[in-house]
Amino acid sequence: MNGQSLKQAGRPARPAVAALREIDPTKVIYLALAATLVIGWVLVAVDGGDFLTVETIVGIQQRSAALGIVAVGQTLAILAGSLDLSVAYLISLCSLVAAETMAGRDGGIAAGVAAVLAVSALVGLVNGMVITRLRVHAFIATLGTALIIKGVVDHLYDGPAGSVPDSFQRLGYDRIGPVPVSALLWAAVAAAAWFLLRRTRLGHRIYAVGGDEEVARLSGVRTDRVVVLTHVLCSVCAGVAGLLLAARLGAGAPTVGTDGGYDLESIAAVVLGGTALAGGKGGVAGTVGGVLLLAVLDSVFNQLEVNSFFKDVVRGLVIVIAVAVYARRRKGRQI
Amino acid sequence: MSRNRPLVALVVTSTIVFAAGCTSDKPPAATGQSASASAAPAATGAGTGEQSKFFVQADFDAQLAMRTKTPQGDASRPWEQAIDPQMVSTAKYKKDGGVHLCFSNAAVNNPWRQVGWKSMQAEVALHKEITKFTALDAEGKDDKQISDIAELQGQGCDALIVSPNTTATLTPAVKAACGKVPVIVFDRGVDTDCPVTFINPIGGYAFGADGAEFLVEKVPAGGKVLALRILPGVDVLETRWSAAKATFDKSQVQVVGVEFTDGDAAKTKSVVSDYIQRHGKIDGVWMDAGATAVAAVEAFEDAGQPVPAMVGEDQQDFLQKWKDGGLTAIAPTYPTYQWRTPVIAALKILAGEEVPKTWKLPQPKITSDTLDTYLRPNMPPLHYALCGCEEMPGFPENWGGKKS
Amino acid sequence: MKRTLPILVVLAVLLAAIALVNPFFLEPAGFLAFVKRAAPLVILAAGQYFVIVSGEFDLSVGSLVTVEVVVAARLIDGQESATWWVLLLLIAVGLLVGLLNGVVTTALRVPSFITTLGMMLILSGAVFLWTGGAPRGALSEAFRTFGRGNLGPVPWSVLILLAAGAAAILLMRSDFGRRLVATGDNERAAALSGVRVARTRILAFVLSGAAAAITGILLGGFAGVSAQVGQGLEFSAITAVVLGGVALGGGRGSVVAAMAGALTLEALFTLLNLYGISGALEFTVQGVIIIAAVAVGALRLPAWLAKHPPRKQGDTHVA
Amino acid sequence: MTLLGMRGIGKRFLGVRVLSGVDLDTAAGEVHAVVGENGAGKSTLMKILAGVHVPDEGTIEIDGRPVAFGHPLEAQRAGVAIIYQEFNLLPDRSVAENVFLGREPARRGLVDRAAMEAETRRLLDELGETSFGPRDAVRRLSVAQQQVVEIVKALSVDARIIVMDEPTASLAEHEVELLYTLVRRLQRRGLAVLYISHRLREVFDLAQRVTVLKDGARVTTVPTAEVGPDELVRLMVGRELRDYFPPRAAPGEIGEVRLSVRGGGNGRLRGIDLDLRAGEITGLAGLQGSGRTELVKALFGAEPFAEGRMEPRRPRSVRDGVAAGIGLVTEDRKAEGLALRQSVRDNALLVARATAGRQARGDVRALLERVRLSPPDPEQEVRYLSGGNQQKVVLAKWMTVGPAVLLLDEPTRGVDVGAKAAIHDLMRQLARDGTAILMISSELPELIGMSDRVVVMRDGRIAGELPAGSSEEAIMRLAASGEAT
Repeated sequence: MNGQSLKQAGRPARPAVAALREIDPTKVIYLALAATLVIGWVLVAVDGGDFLTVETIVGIQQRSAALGIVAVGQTLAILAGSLDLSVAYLISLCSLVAAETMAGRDGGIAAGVAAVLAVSALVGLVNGMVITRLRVHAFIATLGTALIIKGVVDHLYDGPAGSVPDSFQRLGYDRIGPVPVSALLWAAVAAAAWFLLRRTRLGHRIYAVGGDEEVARLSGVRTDRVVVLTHVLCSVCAGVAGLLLAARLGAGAPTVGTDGGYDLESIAAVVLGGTALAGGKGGVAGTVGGVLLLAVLDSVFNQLEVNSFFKDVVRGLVIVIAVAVYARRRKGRQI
Repeated sequence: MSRNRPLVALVVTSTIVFAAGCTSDKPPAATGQSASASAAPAATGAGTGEQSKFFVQADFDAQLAMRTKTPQGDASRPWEQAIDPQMVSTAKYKKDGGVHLCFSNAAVNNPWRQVGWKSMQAEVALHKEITKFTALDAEGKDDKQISDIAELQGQGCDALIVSPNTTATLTPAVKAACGKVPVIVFDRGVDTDCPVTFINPIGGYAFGADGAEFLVEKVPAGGKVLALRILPGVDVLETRWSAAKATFDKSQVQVVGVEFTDGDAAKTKSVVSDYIQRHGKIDGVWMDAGATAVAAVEAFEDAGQPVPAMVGEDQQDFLQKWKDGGLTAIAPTYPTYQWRTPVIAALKILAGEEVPKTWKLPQPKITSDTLDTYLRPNMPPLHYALCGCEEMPGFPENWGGKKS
Repeated sequence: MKRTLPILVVLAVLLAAIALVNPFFLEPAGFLAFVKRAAPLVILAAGQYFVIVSGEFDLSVGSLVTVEVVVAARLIDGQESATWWVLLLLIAVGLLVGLLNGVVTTALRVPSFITTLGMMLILSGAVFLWTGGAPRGALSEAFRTFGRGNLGPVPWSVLILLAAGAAAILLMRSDFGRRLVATGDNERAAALSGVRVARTRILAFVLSGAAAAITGILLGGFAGVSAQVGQGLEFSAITAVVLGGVALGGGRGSVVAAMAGALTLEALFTLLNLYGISGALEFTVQGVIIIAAVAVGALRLPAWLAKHPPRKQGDTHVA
Repeated sequence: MTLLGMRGIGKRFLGVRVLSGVDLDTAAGEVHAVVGENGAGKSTLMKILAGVHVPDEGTIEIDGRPVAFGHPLEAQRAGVAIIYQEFNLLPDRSVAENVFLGREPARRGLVDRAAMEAETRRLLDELGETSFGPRDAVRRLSVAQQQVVEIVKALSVDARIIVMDEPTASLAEHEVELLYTLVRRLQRRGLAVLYISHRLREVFDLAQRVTVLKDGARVTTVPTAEVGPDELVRLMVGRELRDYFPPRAAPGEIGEVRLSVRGGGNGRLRGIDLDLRAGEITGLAGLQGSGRTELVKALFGAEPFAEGRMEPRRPRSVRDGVAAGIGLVTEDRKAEGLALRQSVRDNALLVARATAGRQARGDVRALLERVRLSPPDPEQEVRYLSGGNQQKVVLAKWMTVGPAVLLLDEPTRGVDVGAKAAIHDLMRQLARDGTAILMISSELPELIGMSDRVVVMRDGRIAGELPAGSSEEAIMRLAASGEAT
């Protein structure tokens, strides 16, 4: 699936025709998003409904906030040439840690947030260490971590536990006009990640490591450090999502992460946003678009009361088709 | 391996610290529904492990008592019956003209919910006065159901039916909705009494006890019982097991194992075969849901052993097996006909008729005597017999059955 | 062979540990029961191996297995007569899905991780769209024999496993096998040597699809109709293959090791069950062991890593 | 004064000694060549200097102060920069981002793109490079341009010691000239340049001193003024290598036409007329980008002709080409020639297995002996072989199907002197056995020494043809200006 970019490096520039065919995935995804909105609006109107009500707009944002935050983290991991399958269980864990620590006390909020950040960062550290020090493929490493967390959570919890104070629930329910606080939180996280990738050294190095780890290493980048840091950030994003969900649910839930399918869906959203699964290419802007697209689709289906099985079929098609479109850029590489 | 120990240790310990450490100052669980977590205390009882945090003696006693009470109403329409109802006035919700009924569904991701969902749609179709029926499927996601409920409030529903995905976590959303429309909750409950009525059958304790008592009666003293559970951490299932456990602990039977099957038939069969191998003979099998009952039965057949006393559920494939194999069995039920009741309740409420605050539906169990009345060979294997849908238009095709 | 050895050792140890607790395991009947149980996963892993060694992933096998069983139940609907053509149809479905995965991945250049992830969603959605949410119909006795019945003392599934295993080994010894590995190792070099890279990869996916079909047939036979029979199998299969020392990213590892990996995984489940580790903590142990096993595999050549630091196919990359 | 001093450097991999007791020192403003056969330890020595490997024994001193590098970063900080043979650039990032990778200039912790690009621009100007800018994506650059980026990268560290590992390996003649001027400019700036090359001409053109390594040990260090090429070769291989090239084909040995093109053309090529004859080695010369590689790929069917006639047939795909009895030894062994993690046997049989089906296997070991693979162990993984041996495996790969026409693109690039001779003999042997051979080489002495005639390309056309033994100048003139003598 990759290793090609590396070989490209030594080869002369490709003919201009290929250059013309290049597509900027970020543009594509936002075009697709716009198109979906229009089509959705029409379909719902035909169905006799009203698509763009405040409720639906808020709904779209509410539904996408948690996934959005996870996906931003996942973007970092994937850009660095890694990926994280443990986010779903980590989210469950974090929602519980938050709710348990707060235990309904306003005073507990600070402690709860701190605890979540600590736990998630720790898990990210473990992921990163296993991948870099023990040289375990990220797929297996994070799958293993996922199982470990699952076991611990299932062992300790028999269902929703703990509770977050009403003041904290506002994070999940309040909104400024049509914009929920949760959406703002997502926006903040995304902006931070964008800034990180664009303006900081770590950001540049994440692209480098994802583009070609060996090149980065020989250029003096401490690649292992970058990978570990990236995983910490990715896990912390999952932690934040866990906090958000705890606020939404008013309690911690041992299955909220997996029910949400945040692991594979976040990866799907990232790739849908045009980030190359092999790493080194793409960015947060695309991911945000990808998440929104999925959310809008969801919302349209909701309005039309399409059953969930049909939704899955469409989701699957959308993801594959989108990536197929992006893949046209890599044309001319094959022999 | 050794290289990883520290890592795991980190994760595990940190979790335990955060979990246990923080629950210590949390007040003990108040109601039966709210859960509090803590590191597991030491095992007790006859191989049945520690009692679940969900176990609430009062509810347990109440449910067991309910089983013997005669429900009010037409016995031929159990979904309209109620066990000692405390009626509440709904005059303030009275409304004329067409009804826009809304439903926030937790999921349709298993056969039980499929059967129920179809029954509910059929029920809606029965009532001309329902001009619009809007249903959103949360696909088993708490977060989605919360926004679904919020979204429905914007669609001018006259009444909102909620089948919560989980208990504690949906309470805030339901509370919010109560302010705007009359809310009817069924199947799982929520930690608030703001809904006009909460509809469900007697409940998990009764379900669990029905099966356990049957085994205690059929299995000779000292006999070996294997308990199969789907998965930990689901309140409904927890109550079933905790009731069974309470029953077993009082009895002479020996519970040789409590295993989780993830509702996976293959795993169930493997687990049961392992136990047959290890113990030579198993005298009874209890399970908290019937999905894998047939697989368990087959494990005995394949091992060339007589099928012992079995607890199943009202799924066709099990009833069929029961009939064909002349098993010693019982099928406690968690009737899917409860999906009809909320629609009826909603219409009552909007008509200003009073309804029970907590609407307890009867929860029959299928025994060898009643087996034939429930067994319907023309229905799909995972159809639930107590759908109360036999008389409805579109039966059996809409429920996946064949005309016969 | 030298790459196959470690996993065989681990397997032997686990089997010994099982036998220790459960002597019946040593009797033919006991052992056969174990193999019978493991057969579906082993076959699935063999299929997954072809895809992984060619440098790709197949995440769709889990839902494909579910599809196979649900489709079988609805089409057979209890009539013995329907068994045989349905069996053929099921295999065809498996081949077709594999073909689709392969074509989309090679012709449209969609990373197989995404192709098969999409396929996973599409399949699970489509099949229940078709049956209206829950499985209907029933399997015939003839159908169930393959997963459940015995030929004399030997379970059918064990015989099928032996056949499939032998076929897989021969296939990897054949020209196709060598071309497949070469493709996974260096696509360009293979192509410039006249290997039809795309066709080779497609064939790998087709084999994986076929394996999923057989797995479905065996599982359906073993345990009957269920809506979630295939759940999570894709991860088990990939884990098994990797446990066998096959590198994600392609180009190295043997099919024997992959199948041994699957047996090891199954033995692990059995063992955890026997030692009665709490239902939940089982996963934790599993996770640790998987990471550990793969880590040990990777740690065998630190000096080598120093000499040739991992390139793109290196361990920290998704191939 | 000595800028760099390496003393008694020793290194083992998997217990195998690759370096022992190597001394090397160089002064500011010196170009110091390091030569030796592949496997002599040149690259390992340089990687130790660059902090990629940690030596088991020995010390490194810079300005007389002892240093120890655990990571390339530390070497950089100490002023050591290395330009690897296979470029270390990220195709999808801009020139500036590549130049400052790992050392991004920052203001208040934030990357200062403006400064980054300005500085890159400055360095490019300094090297008189205007054909591309700091913001261009490296993917778009030609090989030569990419090398300039590598050099800028090295300069940007203010390196005082620059290691160049086979810098001309992928350059055309005129680009080599550019490189020369660059190196001399660096030298004037008072940098020390460690120059690794197989091409002795460059060593004598550029270096003041040369250190010869053999089997991981230093043979000697001498001023280039005091040795001659033959002497140097003897020091490297430890034997006289008179008669560098095998004898050309006698007129009688050249047989009928095995492949002929008339008016062949595609996106990159126009009006190609070419005949390849049995028993003849045809040299293909031309500047980088003149279309040499494109031509062989077109003949082979990898990037087929869109127009023109071709006998026996015009291949539309690689398989067509192979079926038509054509074989191609590609320019980039590692990327296009071999499945590195497979065994010698699997690589040698790859073509046969891909195209010929069951027959055409033969005895692998015999084949390996025929190509003089040493040791001829079929089970060895090819990535552990030296460049020379790897190239021999690539040749073996094609010999299994006995092609009528064999196209060789830079067959001896990065191959040590000993293996080079072996490959040359093998080529001539194949020709004698009736194979028609077309050989691309940027190394004119080799091209002239091997070819029975030289075809010169320019701008995707065939500029002309020169007889055996033509002068380098004649070839260059034709290649550069299209004028024949």
